Amino acid sequence: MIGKIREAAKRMLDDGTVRLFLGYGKNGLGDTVPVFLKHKEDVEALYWDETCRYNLTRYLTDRDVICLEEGPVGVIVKGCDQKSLKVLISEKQVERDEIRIVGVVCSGMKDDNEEILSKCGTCDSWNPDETFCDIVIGQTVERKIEEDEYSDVEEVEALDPAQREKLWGKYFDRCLRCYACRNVCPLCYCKECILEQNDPEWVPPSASKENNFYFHIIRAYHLTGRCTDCGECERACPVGIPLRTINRKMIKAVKDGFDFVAGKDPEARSPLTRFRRDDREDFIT
Amino acid sequence: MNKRVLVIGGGIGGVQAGLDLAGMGIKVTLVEEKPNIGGRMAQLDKTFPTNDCSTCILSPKLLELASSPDVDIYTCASVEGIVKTEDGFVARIKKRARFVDEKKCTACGLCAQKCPVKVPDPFNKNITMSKCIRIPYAQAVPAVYMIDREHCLRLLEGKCGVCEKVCPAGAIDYEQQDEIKELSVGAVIVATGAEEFTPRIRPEYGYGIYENVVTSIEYERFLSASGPTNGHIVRPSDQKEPKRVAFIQCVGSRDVASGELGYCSSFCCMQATKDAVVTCEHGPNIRSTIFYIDIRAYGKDFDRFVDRAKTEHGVEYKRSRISGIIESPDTKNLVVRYITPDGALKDEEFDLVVLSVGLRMPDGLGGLLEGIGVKLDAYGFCRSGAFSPGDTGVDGVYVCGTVTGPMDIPETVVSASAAASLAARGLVSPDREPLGKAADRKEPDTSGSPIAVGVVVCRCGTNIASVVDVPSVVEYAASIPNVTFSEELLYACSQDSIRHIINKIREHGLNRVVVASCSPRTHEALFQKGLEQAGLNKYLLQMTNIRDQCSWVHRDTPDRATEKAKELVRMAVGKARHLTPLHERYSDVKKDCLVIGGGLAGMMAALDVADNGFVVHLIEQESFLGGNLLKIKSLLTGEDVASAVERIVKRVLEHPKIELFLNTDIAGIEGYVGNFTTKLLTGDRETSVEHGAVIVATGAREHVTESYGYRTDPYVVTGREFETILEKKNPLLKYVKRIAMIQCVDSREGERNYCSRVCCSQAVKNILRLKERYPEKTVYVLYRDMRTYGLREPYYTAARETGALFLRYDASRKPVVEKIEQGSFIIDVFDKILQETVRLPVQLLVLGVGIDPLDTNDRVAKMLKVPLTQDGFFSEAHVKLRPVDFSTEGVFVCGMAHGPKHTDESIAQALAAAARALTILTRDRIRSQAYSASVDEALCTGCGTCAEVCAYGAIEIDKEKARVNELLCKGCGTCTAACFSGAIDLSGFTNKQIVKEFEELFI
Amino acid sequence: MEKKLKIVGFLCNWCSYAGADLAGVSRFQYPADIRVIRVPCSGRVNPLFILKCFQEGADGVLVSGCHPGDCHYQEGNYYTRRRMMMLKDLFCFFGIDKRRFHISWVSASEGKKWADVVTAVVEDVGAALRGSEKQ
Amino acid sequence: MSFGEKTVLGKDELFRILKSISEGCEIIGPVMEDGKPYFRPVEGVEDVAWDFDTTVNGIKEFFFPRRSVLYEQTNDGIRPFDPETDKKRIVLFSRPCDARALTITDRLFMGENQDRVYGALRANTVVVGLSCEKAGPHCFCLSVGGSPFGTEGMDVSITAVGDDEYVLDMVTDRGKAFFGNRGRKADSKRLQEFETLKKRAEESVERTMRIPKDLPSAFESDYWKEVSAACLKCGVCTYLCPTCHCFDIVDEGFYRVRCWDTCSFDTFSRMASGEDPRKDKYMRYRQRVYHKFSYYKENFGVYGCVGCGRCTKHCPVKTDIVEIVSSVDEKGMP
Amino acid sequence: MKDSLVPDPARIEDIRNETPDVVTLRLVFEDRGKMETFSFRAGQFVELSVPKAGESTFCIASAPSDRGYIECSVKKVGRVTEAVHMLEPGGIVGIRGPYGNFFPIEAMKGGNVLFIGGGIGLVPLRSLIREVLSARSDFKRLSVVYGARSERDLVYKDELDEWRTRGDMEVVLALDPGGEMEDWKGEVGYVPSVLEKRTIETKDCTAVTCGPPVMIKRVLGVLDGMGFCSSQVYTTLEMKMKCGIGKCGRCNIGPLYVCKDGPVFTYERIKEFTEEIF
Repeated sequence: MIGKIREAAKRMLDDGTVRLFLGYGKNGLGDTVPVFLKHKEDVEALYWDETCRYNLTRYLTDRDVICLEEGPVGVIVKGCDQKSLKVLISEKQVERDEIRIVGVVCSGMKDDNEEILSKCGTCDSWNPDETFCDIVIGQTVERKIEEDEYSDVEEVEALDPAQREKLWGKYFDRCLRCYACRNVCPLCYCKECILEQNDPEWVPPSASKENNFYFHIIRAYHLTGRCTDCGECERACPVGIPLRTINRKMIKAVKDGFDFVAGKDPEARSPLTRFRRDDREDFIT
Repeated sequence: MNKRVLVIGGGIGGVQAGLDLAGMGIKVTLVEEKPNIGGRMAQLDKTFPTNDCSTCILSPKLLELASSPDVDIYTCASVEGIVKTEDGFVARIKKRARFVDEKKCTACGLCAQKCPVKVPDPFNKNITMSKCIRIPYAQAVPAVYMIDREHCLRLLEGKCGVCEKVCPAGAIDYEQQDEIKELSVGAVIVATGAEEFTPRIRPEYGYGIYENVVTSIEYERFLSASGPTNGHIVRPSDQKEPKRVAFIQCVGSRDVASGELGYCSSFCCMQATKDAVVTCEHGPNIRSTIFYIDIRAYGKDFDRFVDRAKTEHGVEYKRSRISGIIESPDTKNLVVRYITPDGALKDEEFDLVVLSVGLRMPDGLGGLLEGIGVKLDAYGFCRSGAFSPGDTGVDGVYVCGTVTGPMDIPETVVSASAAASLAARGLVSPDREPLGKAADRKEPDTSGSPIAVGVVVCRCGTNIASVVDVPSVVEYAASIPNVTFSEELLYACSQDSIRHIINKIREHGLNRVVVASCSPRTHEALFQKGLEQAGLNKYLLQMTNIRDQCSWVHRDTPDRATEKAKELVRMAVGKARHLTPLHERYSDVKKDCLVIGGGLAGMMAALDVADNGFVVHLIEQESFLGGNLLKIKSLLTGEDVASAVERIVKRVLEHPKIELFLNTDIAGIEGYVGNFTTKLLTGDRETSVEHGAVIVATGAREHVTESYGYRTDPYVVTGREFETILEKKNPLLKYVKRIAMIQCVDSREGERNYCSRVCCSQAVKNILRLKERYPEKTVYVLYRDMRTYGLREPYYTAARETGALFLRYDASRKPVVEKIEQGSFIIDVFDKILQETVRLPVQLLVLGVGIDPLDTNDRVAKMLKVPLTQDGFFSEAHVKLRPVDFSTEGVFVCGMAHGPKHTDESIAQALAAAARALTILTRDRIRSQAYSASVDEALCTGCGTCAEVCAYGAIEIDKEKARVNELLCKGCGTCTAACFSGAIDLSGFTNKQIVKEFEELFI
Repeated sequence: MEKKLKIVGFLCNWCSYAGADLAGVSRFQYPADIRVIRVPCSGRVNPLFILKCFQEGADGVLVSGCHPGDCHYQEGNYYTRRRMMMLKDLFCFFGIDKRRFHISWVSASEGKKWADVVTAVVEDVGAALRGSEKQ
Repeated sequence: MSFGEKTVLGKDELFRILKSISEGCEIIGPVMEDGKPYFRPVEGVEDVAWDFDTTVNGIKEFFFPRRSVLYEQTNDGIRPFDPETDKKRIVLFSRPCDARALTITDRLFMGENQDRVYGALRANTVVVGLSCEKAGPHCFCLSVGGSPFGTEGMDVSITAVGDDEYVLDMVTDRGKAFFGNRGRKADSKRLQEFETLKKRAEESVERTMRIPKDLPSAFESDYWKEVSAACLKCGVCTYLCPTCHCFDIVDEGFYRVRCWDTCSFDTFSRMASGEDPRKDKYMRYRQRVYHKFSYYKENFGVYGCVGCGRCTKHCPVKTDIVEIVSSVDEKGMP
Repeated sequence: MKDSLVPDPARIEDIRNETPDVVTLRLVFEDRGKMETFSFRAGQFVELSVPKAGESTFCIASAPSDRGYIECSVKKVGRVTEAVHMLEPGGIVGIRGPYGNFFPIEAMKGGNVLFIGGGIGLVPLRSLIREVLSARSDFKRLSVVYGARSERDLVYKDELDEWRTRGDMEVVLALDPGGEMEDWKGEVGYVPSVLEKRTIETKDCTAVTCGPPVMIKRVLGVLDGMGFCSSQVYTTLEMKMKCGIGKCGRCNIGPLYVCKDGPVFTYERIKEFTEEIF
């Protein structure tokens, strides 16, 4: 696998198909890190294993690192990352022909305790979409997909409002407002986040439980109908806030309310930019 | 051709005609006998059926007219004579001296304060005293004082001269003389109006004898917050609040006995209902009773208004004939003696009696009109033919308003617009020179000045001030940071107030203005204009609504209403601080007009626009023109319909400016005022037309009933079918001896709780035609109220005289028809007079079924983005003063699409809609609104979310940035709420402005 | 109502604001706890406004627009409906009392309905606050 | 601070003592939350974990809170908010690196223009440290002047010496005053054992940071662009860092609030005019490194780093400051 | 204990509009004693705060010799400054300070002083100029080169006139190309270019400059070219600051804290960190 990835990267960098290649490498501690390769000689730095959890599509909109206008960029995507990429394309942040997509078949990523990530269990796209990627590396995996029951979401929904407020209060009290969740999110590509604007200031920057409530509502709302549950936010959170549960709440709401799942179609826009005349009305006073 | 039009009369009719003409770029001279324009409407308290404040809705129009550069207003003036010339007329205008220089007077009121001579105040119907130098009322336009020459000591005796001494403006001029001016004009519109009947000639009502008997117009003044009692209802004899108020209807109207006033005055039923409701609102203990013959609630939503008066306000309606009113000398209470429908004589005591007086033509007008060949009818009205409303028979002279017969405000406005369109012929053309645009005003740059907010708190007479503690709001406003000036005004919308505000803006260097008064929806434009005149950008105004949404709805908690008003003011200031000057954009006007519907209204509108020289695209779904009219044979007034229709259709077909699309549907309408593109579908062929305005004349249809066995029995027919039977001399008539006409079938109840307006007249017409030929036949008319309003009343009288039997029934006890066999029925109906059920054997049932809106209205409404009423008819922008406009600019309505109406009314409306459309088509460019989305490119990621939600296609993504086409942007702001980055914002309603507005609430 | 509430109402200009005006014209009485912000269309109501209101201390928020199909701007209220549906869902999920946030459709002809809506909202918000005080 | 002052206690006894001296105090100590150790205010000594890996947070936030209201701006003027210092506080089981970090931030906050909030919280808090028996995989305290057995910043140091026994070291007079004379005097055997453990602990520190002698020379090197490429510009490293002290002062309504801020953020040094002297990611990353390893040393004589390794451990993309700083000489010099 | 982060309330005695987006506030501490003991040197700054908006850094625009009040000139650029622009006379603001170092006026004595300012950058120079003028005889030749985008963007117009007409100093005013109206009598050109065209005696001359970063950068270059030694040239730098007392960690340029070690620097001192300044 890794050989093929290196080979693909090398070829692209060599023939000038891409001027930069985004992949996974290792740091001195042996931890997996994102790497940005400019020369074909560097491809030995590429690695592939079940710790390649990062969603590299996040860097496609990182204006400090990549300027897509300057030439095509190669990127390794897993099936799940590919969904983010489709949203990025639908939202005109990435043009399909500005990138070369190296899809890599994934058989589930593992956390630091060597356990398969929960998102991978219900993942329906271990095999990247061949029609979407430029190359797909790896043997197609056949497996039974576990039905996503949203049990995490339902567990919270089963609580009464006061318990829910207490539960989230506990987590948001912990939140440092380090913005790792936002900054790691491939869909948080705004040039200046609304949270950083101070005139008007939508949420004070200080980390208090109350302020953090509003911060997390805004984060979740802005991802509504867009989030593909790549889980990066939860992974990045240093204080263990179950951010995926929040995102998945909205994914479920969007699925139930608008019969929409984000990340399937690079043409599809968020359901909040669409409507049906007979949308639900039961919440209207 | 002389391009000036003379409008005689400055009531709402004259004002509307003047506005429309000016809107078409035609110069107007308006002559008004009184010292102010506004006419009778200015004296009214509220208007039915919405209870809008009369002054509030009228004032903006008056100001608009007065500030139009194309309009000269002569007040205190009269037209002494008109002479026809080769290209128009020459009018001799007498301008009576005011003895006050109009240009100098600032209406400060010092003169009246110091004037020693007290005289009865004519504006308040002489109820109160005024001074010899006076202004009719606070909001009067023009706001100029006048000396009453009949009482002035200086003028009469050379003494006094106080006013001259105190006038700071040096405006008093005792030497002023009456002037005669000769004016050449191209056309004349007569809008002189009628006057109210003087009940003195009916002594049995005791008017002028008993103190506590007043006329309806006097009563309006009592109700008015700006009236003699500041809106407190008191009776004249003891200034105490009456507990029982009686309204006597038809005083001077429908009065065959007195000879001349055999007609109905049209509006009094509703006026009394409104006054009764307002009376009840004044106090929980006041009871209102209306004595009436028929309740003529024939207009849009009138029946619902009457229902509400009964059920919500407890207004009592007593059908009766009044035999007399007697005063109890000690209490000055009044005993109304009346005869009930069953013939009983009853007495009932009241504290106050209001006589609903009708309209009559004043003497003396005839001379002027007849001088140029205009014929008047027996009542002195200048009646036009049913197919030519507004026409006087003399080319170039047109009439509108109550001078043509009694009518209410919207009909007056319609007739005025119609007259304007007639008068405009030959004076406008699609390719005329652009009219002199008002020179682009240089606004001073206030961007560097510190924020200086002026706060004006309106008392609205007592409308606000009786609930909200206005002085404390003013005081509070002064304490808000950046407020450098605050004050209260009695009526912020009056012309003197506007001028006052302008002065204060200049004096205090204000650069933001907050007006706490009524709804910005109705008054924003007025105050904006004031700001403009003061040299400020008009978007530096922020209004807040402390009346409709505060004082009126928190009557019982004045403290909290006051607190709310303060917070609303603070919020408004919060937003005002962040207002920035905005500027409108311009777009070219496409000169064609689209008329939807080839019925009578559509054809007439099309002809009128085309006659004025503009191309019309006339769309009709059917393969023929004429609509409902094809099924009508003759009119109540006798005109032959068939020949008239033939004439009209021929004209349409032959008109070079009319492009006719038969068998054509509208597939879609895009664009905006001045700039529409409509896709037409004729069979499979799709065409598209571009146009600047749209007139909706889609019409309506006869109701299809399932009541009384209609459709199952050939002897059950509708009124319209009966008309054909009569016309065709159907053999059926030979067999039928006894005919029953049942009115209000399926109408005025349940879902169809509206009056179809035409059915009573249709019944009367059918009776007259029937009896003409078959006087022997028995006719029963089972009715709820006979609504032969206005000049239709004499026909009703005539129908009664034919021997037809009129039996009234209640909605709760409808006639019950028993079918014996085909062509034989027994009707059980409760006779109110006999107080028992009578059985009527008849052979033919004629049903007054009324009119339904079209099912397709909904589709058309959606395409045009215009609303429908609850009944499904098109809903105009304002029931009183914008009767053919929609809120959506550039779209107009006429005919039965708007609601049921008679032929002449449809035509008048068609002409009115044409006139309104012409006010757009005659312009070369129109201004679009200033509120528009704009993009902060530094923040924009080009994601296109905004473009996705824009309904107008106004946003496109160009080079990774969103770009807004300001001409397409309607300023809804949906994009701004969709943007995650806060990159797109809406001027006038920016994120920051809105946040700053509500933030003030939490300080 | 013993406790004075601060409820912010975002009303579209064409329907709900007009409806609120009509309530005034018709003199339908309702509690004085609402403060209205006029916006062109309910579609203008940035969900952030609602959050900001709560954050600043609003007891309740009401967003009111034209009935579906009646939007003066064709479809602004349809987007509003979706946005507010999601936002309200999110509030619920986080345990924020949903009685503090209301969405209504009030047309220009529904003066009575406006008065009823405000009365109901004031009631609901009051109940929500009493509930949280108890806790 | 001499050998002679060390005493020895059994675990139960130590627990009892801790329990009794913390009576009436606010207790801050390590607890497990959702499987991870954090320093949190706790109800009682019994809630505190005795054996725990490097906590997610340090003890910084109890002296330099994430958010503190400085004062309220009322119509009548300015009403300063006092930190709640009426209650004594005790921090239990601070690791040496975290305690040492206090001595580093003390230099900034307690020097000229002493910080009122920090000063007050520092004054009312006794820090009881717990030596590290074994370093974690990310630790490199020895490279920056610390030690797993260090006592800097502590008032009392506790070291487990096996057999459920603990060596107590009264580091400061305050610690002594607070604890009193407790336990048996440590005998030489125990002291020797202590030294052995200390050596073993120090040897367990696997990582070494080689801090370049002349960091300023590398300032304009492209190296910073390369090493910061993957950085997410989030605040994980700085917010979890025991020595990072940057803050913002903002108004929340009428409250003036001091809250954490970090040089990683886009807005950190951006001025209202839009000018930003450190507008690119690499500049801010470089600022972080230089602040810690050059400027702080220059200004305060110590590195702004205690080698706890949290920044590497918790970095969502595993940016390793040890590697980056250590490689400057090799890769980063112009 | 007095909290360094808690300001002293000061009342706005007067507000003057300098340009469409610059106002000058005259401030007097509410506490009289504070006013009397408040002393500062030209070049120092204060932290000025407005309730509900926040705190920002402003150079003191008045001179130490102006007793009984201090003045700050504020350009509208963001939330705090907009709030400042909304203030009215009588309003209360918070003041902390004075902070930072100052222009070494003593060292300038006996020599020539060249002031080079751009836009709002004249503010700290004004303080210094007023101070210098209050002891005019201690200095030799005084020259001011000051430029702005357009005539209306020149701050302290009245004072500029006064300086120009007093006869013992040279004042050169320049407008950016395109910003001049027909009746403009001064120079047209960007400040560095205008400066470059002049002949200036560098001996015994101290040059002091403040303005937008790009202007400062070019002016420093021009002065260099003219033969000024980098220790003869002073500039005062703007950086985002929060605390003003060297703690919040954002205003450093290299190891130097602009708030503590600056804002006044010799060119010599900051030379190596120019990447972080301009």
